[in-house]
Amino acid sequence: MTEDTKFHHGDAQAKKPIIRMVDIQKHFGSVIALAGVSFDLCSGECHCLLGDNGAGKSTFIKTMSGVHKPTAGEIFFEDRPMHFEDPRDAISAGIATVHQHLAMIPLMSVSRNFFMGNEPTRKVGGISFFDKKLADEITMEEMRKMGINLRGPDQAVGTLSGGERQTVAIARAVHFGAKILILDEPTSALGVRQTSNVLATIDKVRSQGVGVVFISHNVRHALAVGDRFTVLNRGKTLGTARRGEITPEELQDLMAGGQELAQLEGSLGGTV
Amino acid sequence: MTEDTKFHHGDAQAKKPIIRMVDIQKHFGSVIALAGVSFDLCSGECHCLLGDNGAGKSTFIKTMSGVHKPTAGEIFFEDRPMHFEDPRDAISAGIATVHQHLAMIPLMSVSRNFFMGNEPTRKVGGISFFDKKLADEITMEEMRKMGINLRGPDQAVGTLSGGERQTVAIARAVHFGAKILILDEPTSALGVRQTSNVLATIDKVRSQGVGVVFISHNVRHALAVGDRFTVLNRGKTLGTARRGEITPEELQDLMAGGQELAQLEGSLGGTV
Amino acid sequence: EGEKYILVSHAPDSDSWWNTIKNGIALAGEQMNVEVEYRNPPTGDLADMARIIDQAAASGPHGIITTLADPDILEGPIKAAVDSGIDVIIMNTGTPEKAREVGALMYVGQPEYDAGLAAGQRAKADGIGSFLCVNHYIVQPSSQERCQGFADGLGVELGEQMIDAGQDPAEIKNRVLAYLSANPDTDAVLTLGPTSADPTILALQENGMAGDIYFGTFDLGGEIVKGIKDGTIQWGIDQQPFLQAYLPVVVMTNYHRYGVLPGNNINSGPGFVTADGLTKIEEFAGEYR
Amino acid sequence: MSETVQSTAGGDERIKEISPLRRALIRPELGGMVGTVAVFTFFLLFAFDSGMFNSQGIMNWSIVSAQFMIIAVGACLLMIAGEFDLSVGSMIGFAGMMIAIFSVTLSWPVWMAILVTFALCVTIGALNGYIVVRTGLPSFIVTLAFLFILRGFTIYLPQTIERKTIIGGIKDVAEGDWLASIFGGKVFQGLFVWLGDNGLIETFSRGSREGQPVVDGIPMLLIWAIGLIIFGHVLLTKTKFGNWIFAAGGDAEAARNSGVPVNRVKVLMFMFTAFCATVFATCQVMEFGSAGADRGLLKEFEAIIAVVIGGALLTGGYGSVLGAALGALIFGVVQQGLFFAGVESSLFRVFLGVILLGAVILNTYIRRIITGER
Amino acid sequence: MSETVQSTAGGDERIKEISPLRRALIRPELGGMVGTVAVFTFFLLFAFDSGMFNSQGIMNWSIVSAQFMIIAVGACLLMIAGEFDLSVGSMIGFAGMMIAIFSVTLSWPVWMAILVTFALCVTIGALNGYIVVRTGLPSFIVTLAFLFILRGFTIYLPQTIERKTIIGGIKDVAEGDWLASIFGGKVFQGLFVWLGDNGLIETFSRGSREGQPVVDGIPMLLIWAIGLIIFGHVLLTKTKFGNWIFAAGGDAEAARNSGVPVNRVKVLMFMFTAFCATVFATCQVMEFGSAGADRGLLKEFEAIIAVVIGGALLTGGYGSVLGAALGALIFGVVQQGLFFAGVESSLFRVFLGVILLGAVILNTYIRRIITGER
Ligand SMILES: Nc1ncnc2c1ncn2[C@@H]1O[C@H](COP(=O)(O)OP(=O)(O)OP(=O)(O)O)[C@@H](O)[C@H]1O
Ligand SMILES: Nc1ncnc2c1ncn2[C@@H]1O[C@H](COP(=O)(O)OP(=O)(O)OP(=O)(O)O)[C@@H](O)[C@H]1O
Ligand SMILES: [Mg+2]
Ligand SMILES: [Mg+2]
Repeated sequence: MTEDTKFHHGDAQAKKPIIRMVDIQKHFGSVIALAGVSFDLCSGECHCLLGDNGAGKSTFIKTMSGVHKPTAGEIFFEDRPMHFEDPRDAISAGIATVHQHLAMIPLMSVSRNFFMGNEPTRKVGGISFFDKKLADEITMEEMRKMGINLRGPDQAVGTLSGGERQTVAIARAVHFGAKILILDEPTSALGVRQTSNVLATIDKVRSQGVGVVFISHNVRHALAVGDRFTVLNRGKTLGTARRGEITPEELQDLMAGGQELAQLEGSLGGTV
Repeated sequence: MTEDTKFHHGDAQAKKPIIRMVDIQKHFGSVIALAGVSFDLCSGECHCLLGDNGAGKSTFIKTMSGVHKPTAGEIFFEDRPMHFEDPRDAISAGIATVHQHLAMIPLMSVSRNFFMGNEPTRKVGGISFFDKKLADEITMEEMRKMGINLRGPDQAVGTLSGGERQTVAIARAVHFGAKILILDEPTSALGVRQTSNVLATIDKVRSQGVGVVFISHNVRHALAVGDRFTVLNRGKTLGTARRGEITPEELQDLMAGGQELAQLEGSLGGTV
Repeated sequence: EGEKYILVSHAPDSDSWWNTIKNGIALAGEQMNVEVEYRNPPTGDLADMARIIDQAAASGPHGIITTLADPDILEGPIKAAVDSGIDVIIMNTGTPEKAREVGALMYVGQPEYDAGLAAGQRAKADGIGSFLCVNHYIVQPSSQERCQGFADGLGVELGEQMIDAGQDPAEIKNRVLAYLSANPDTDAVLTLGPTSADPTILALQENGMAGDIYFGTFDLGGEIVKGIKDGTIQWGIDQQPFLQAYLPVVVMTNYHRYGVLPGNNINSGPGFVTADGLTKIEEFAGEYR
Repeated sequence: MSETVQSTAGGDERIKEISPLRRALIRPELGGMVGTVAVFTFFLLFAFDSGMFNSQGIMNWSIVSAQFMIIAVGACLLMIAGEFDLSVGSMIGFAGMMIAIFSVTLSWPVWMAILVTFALCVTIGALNGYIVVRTGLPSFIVTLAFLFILRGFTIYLPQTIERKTIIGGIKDVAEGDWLASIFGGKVFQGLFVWLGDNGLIETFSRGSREGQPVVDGIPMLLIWAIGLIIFGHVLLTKTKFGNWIFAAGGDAEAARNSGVPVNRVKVLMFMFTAFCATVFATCQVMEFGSAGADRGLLKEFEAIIAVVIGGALLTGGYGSVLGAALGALIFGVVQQGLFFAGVESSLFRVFLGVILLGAVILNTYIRRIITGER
Repeated sequence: MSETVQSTAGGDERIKEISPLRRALIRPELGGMVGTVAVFTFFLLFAFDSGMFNSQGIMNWSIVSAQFMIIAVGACLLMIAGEFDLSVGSMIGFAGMMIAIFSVTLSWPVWMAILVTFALCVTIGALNGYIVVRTGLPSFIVTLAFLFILRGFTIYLPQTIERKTIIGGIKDVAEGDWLASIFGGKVFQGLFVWLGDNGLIETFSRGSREGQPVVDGIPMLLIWAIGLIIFGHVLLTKTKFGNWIFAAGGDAEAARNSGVPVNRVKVLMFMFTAFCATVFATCQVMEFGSAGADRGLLKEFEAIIAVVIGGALLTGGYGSVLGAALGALIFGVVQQGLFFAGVESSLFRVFLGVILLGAVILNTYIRRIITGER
């Protein structure tokens, strides 16, 4: 791929990044999913990760959230090298992730899902119990803040709509005071109203100082909230651009891996 | 909801519709998923079905493709009343569907998936056998036409990328000479390149005289290929508009069920 | 020297009574200096047992010692073994007549029905008119013959007096308790071996009928011997499994070495073991007794 | 295909009404509760005067039910965590045999035999779990393999060491052992003597124990059952870990991504199941004084059946310990009740099958209402 | 999380190389093939002169393997269709008992007894399947219920009718019956006499059959096994219906949406499994002349084990009939071979468990390579 002039490779940042990932590689058996990707994220910014299907976006953020261990490469979290053994480590370091395939359990109630892996406890006679009352209250409260009225905290997640579930997942991540919020295609299954809700939430969260990693196939969604844009292609980065330095058309071209798009562009007004 | 002037209710069509669905209702236990939806489709047109999450789009097309039996309402196929007992009936009537959650079986080979439910047979001594050679040839040929090079017809679908799977599903539907092709959010998980491929395919199929029902949450995708747009909201139709009679902003407003969108519109250039 | 004999039983792996048999052939093998093997169908499926006899025959031993749990099934394989030149002795279940029919050299054991009948007659003489037969292995035909024989000996219908007790000791115990409390006028209890006898002893201790109700059992075991000693059990029918395993090996070895063979079948049981003269039995119960 | 309710402020015109009574009733245990009531009604009508409901009769089916409960609690938590264990029955046989070999053959003190056996069996449970989580194989296959392996050793070891497959004499060596009495003893004996003396419960009218109360104490088995049920129930519904159990069984991948240590949860539940099986075996060995190679046959199925009757979902993520306990109660009462009622005993299996089918269909119906699943 | 290969014209730099040999080898049956070779090598080395490989010995393990094959074919197709059947063993007992009751107790002609039994058992299979597809319950539970129900009747019926649990005398009534000989007879007897006369196989040395060959024909059981394997293999790989079986087990919902009559496929496979069980039972009854309540115990597990050793996926959608047949062969050879090798028989289960675990881990590894699944 030719290097785009507007793209910078590992250029010095004004702010100090909270997480810096250097030359991450990940192999699955005979498949090389990531062939050396570098990436950083500052607090209060929304960094979009874009790219074709199978480019390695989900794999990359999974190494960031402790699901996969990278085959090679280093992760610096607040400038200290970090090794996440499992998602718990990443979560307790302050990295919250809303995975592409939702991390919600349909048969469990909303409040149990909300606190899954992070249950509030209350000591009774030296033994710590799950503080269900507190959990229920917080859940109802947080969901109300997000504009969702539950029938009750005991409602099973399986009875929520896709958009509502997405919202629960994001609300959960925000509630636990994440420093980094990773969203893997959060809008792909959502209606326009839900989508604009999610985008607004990203905006809100960012302004609270959280660093957001946002993955999308929709150029317009990315441009709406992104501060920087990193494009992956076939396991490698094509580079990083800043907001305003790149046009939607250029970005889209890069997302398609530089390959020709089918002839329909006219009616789409330039971007898909 | 107020009725938009550009919206027509069951207005007379120039062409004769191949399928006409009148006042379809569908209840699931205590949930009323469809509260009376009417819809028609002519050959050679692309009719978009739009609407919020949970509006009933998938449920509606499932009654069309024989997965669900409507609780009330009538279906006229080529002007004859039709009762689909199961998907087989709909398929043999010429209605091919690519469901939102893919109708592909990961562990099976591409060619077996391609012909699933529609296997070519060859008589040997009075007994009909699955004609694997023919199936393999056709599969390779059709996939090549769609621009996908398989390792071989025996490759398991599980090893294909999401975009490739989507393409197999569409190629299959087209191959079996469907009169109606239903696509339920075919682009939601796809990259820009794959998306434009799918849109181009819809265009091609339509020009071959097939009627296409296209469901999407993306206004721009809908506008790119749609001839007519029907918007569902909470189990009811808000009406139908023709291409050119409605602006993207108006359509998006309807898709959101007329409710306020979160404040981000500016940067999105009007449409999400 | 070094002749090879294979003993095939019909018992599932877990049936502990057969252990004495294993010890019996092992000892005989040692003493006679011959090679012995014990085989059984793991689940007690008689059809599997037929295959094992075939298999045993194919491995070309000098002799096969086997039970005749169901003549219908086992006749064929046994006859084939005999015809291919392998000597067969029938042990444990079966009858002398059947043994002759299949071409076996002899029969060593205790005809089950007769044993039951004898026990029934003895009980009748002791004034018993009704009983409970605790059958822990109901799918095995010989277990039924014992109960049936006992009923016939008493001269009563078997009917519902035989219960399918299962093999779990707690369940056996509680089923016995349940039966006795639903039918409090039962005169006697008959158990078919240690598996059902041990929990039954506990059941009777618990409901206070121990020593009060008439209690007979087939086959010996550690707890049974203790029960006989302390008067809970009136008698145990000893078929002396040790002999059933030991004697055939000895007989066959001598037959093969010197051509000598007893002229008659050997009835290793039934012998009634009562509280008199228990010391030796106590010492070796479950191992050689 | 999985969205339901469009929740906007206020009601939703697209939901038909559900009566509050119906909503109050629908809970995982409902099937078990209905079943329990039905079963007791049935036997009160048809076997009332068979002695099933006098103190002795009650003790009778209570003990059988308690046995089922002990293994059902383990199986229940494991099933909710998304796995199951077919080696429970073999584990029971194996544990009993180990205790017997250690204490009788090797003459270790009984408390030591018991503790070492617990350690050993829980380790085997952990191994089961480790293989399942590491290889990702279905637990059906892995534990089926252990069903055979453990049973094989249970027959082979005593056979080789002691030349017999029943090892007795444990009562004698266990005499006065502090740990043995926790598994094999009885409690509240004084109370029952008092009750008997005051004519509140029947006393023996004949035999060696004439005048003593027919029920002379509560066996430790019952105490263990109640203890394990309470422990399991609290663990599942009141603790953090309980949430993890549900999560691990509901969707292991999602739970893992949310920071739930799924593998640890599953392995621990395999260990707990093994623990319950060992408790069962120890109680049995201490009560009967012997260990046999045939102990515990088919118990794995009985545990699973009790749990499923009690409303748990075979595929994990849903169920309740109380339900499983009720399932075990139903199972025990039906089994003993048929004897009291004088039904031909070989028909017991037929009843069992029919009850299982009926219960599970009822439970499915209830669950669908609760979860809105379709 | 499920995309793999970015297929563009030409190669893909993101895929490491896989050698063509390795690619040619990886097929569902590979595990079974490797296992078969290993097992035969083992026994050729350690039990060669035990008679295992003389004509009688070969016939012995062939018959045992053929038995496993008959039920494994049914279980295999059913498992690929996404279900399994725990009632196979009870069905075997039940079918045999029904034939005995009809022909001996009720004195029907044997062919009629057999036909009615087939009809009855296949109907029960259909009922199993119907309940599974209608209620959506896991087949584990439904067929577990039938395991108990059928076994209960198998004990209860003869007990009530004939007052015993074994009914014999079928050989006498089956004498000369045309249908009976299709299940219980032998073929190619002439050939074996010729072989015996020419000293190519051993002959009996004494007794009434002196001079006759020790193996006097191929039992119909073997013919049935081979016939069913061919039928199953052709059905699965060469017909339309076979594609539906894979589809139904791979993803029932997706298959249904594509127009595959999933419910019909599943019910038919339950019926086929019942058919295979009945073939097994009929061959057994005709060969041995009696039916017993203990027939077929644990055969359901043995069938499932053979199928799983043969490389099928317990959760459906993947497997092969040839693999299952090899699994059955391995199972049969190991079982009989251990006897030939003189291994302590209680250790058989330990071996079985270990082989099962080993095979299934190997198969998983192979399958992952084939399907690119992770
Ligand atoms: N099988 C079912 N049982 C009960 N309710 C159902 C079922 N299928 C759909 N519903 C409900 O019907 C309503 C419409 O669902 P549907 O899937 O048709 O929405 P949709 O318009 O396709 O939404 P999306 O854009 O999120 O795909 C929802 O409330 C949903 O929960
Ligand atoms: N666990 C795994 N084992 C083997 N290969 C994997 C695994 N996970 C991902 N891959 C492969 O790695 C590559 C990158 O996948 P990834 O899911 O990261 O893509 P993506 O950029 O998220 O695509 P999409 O936009 O479709 O979500 C793909 O070829 C995929 O098949
Ligand atoms: Mg992704
Ligand atoms: Mg939908």
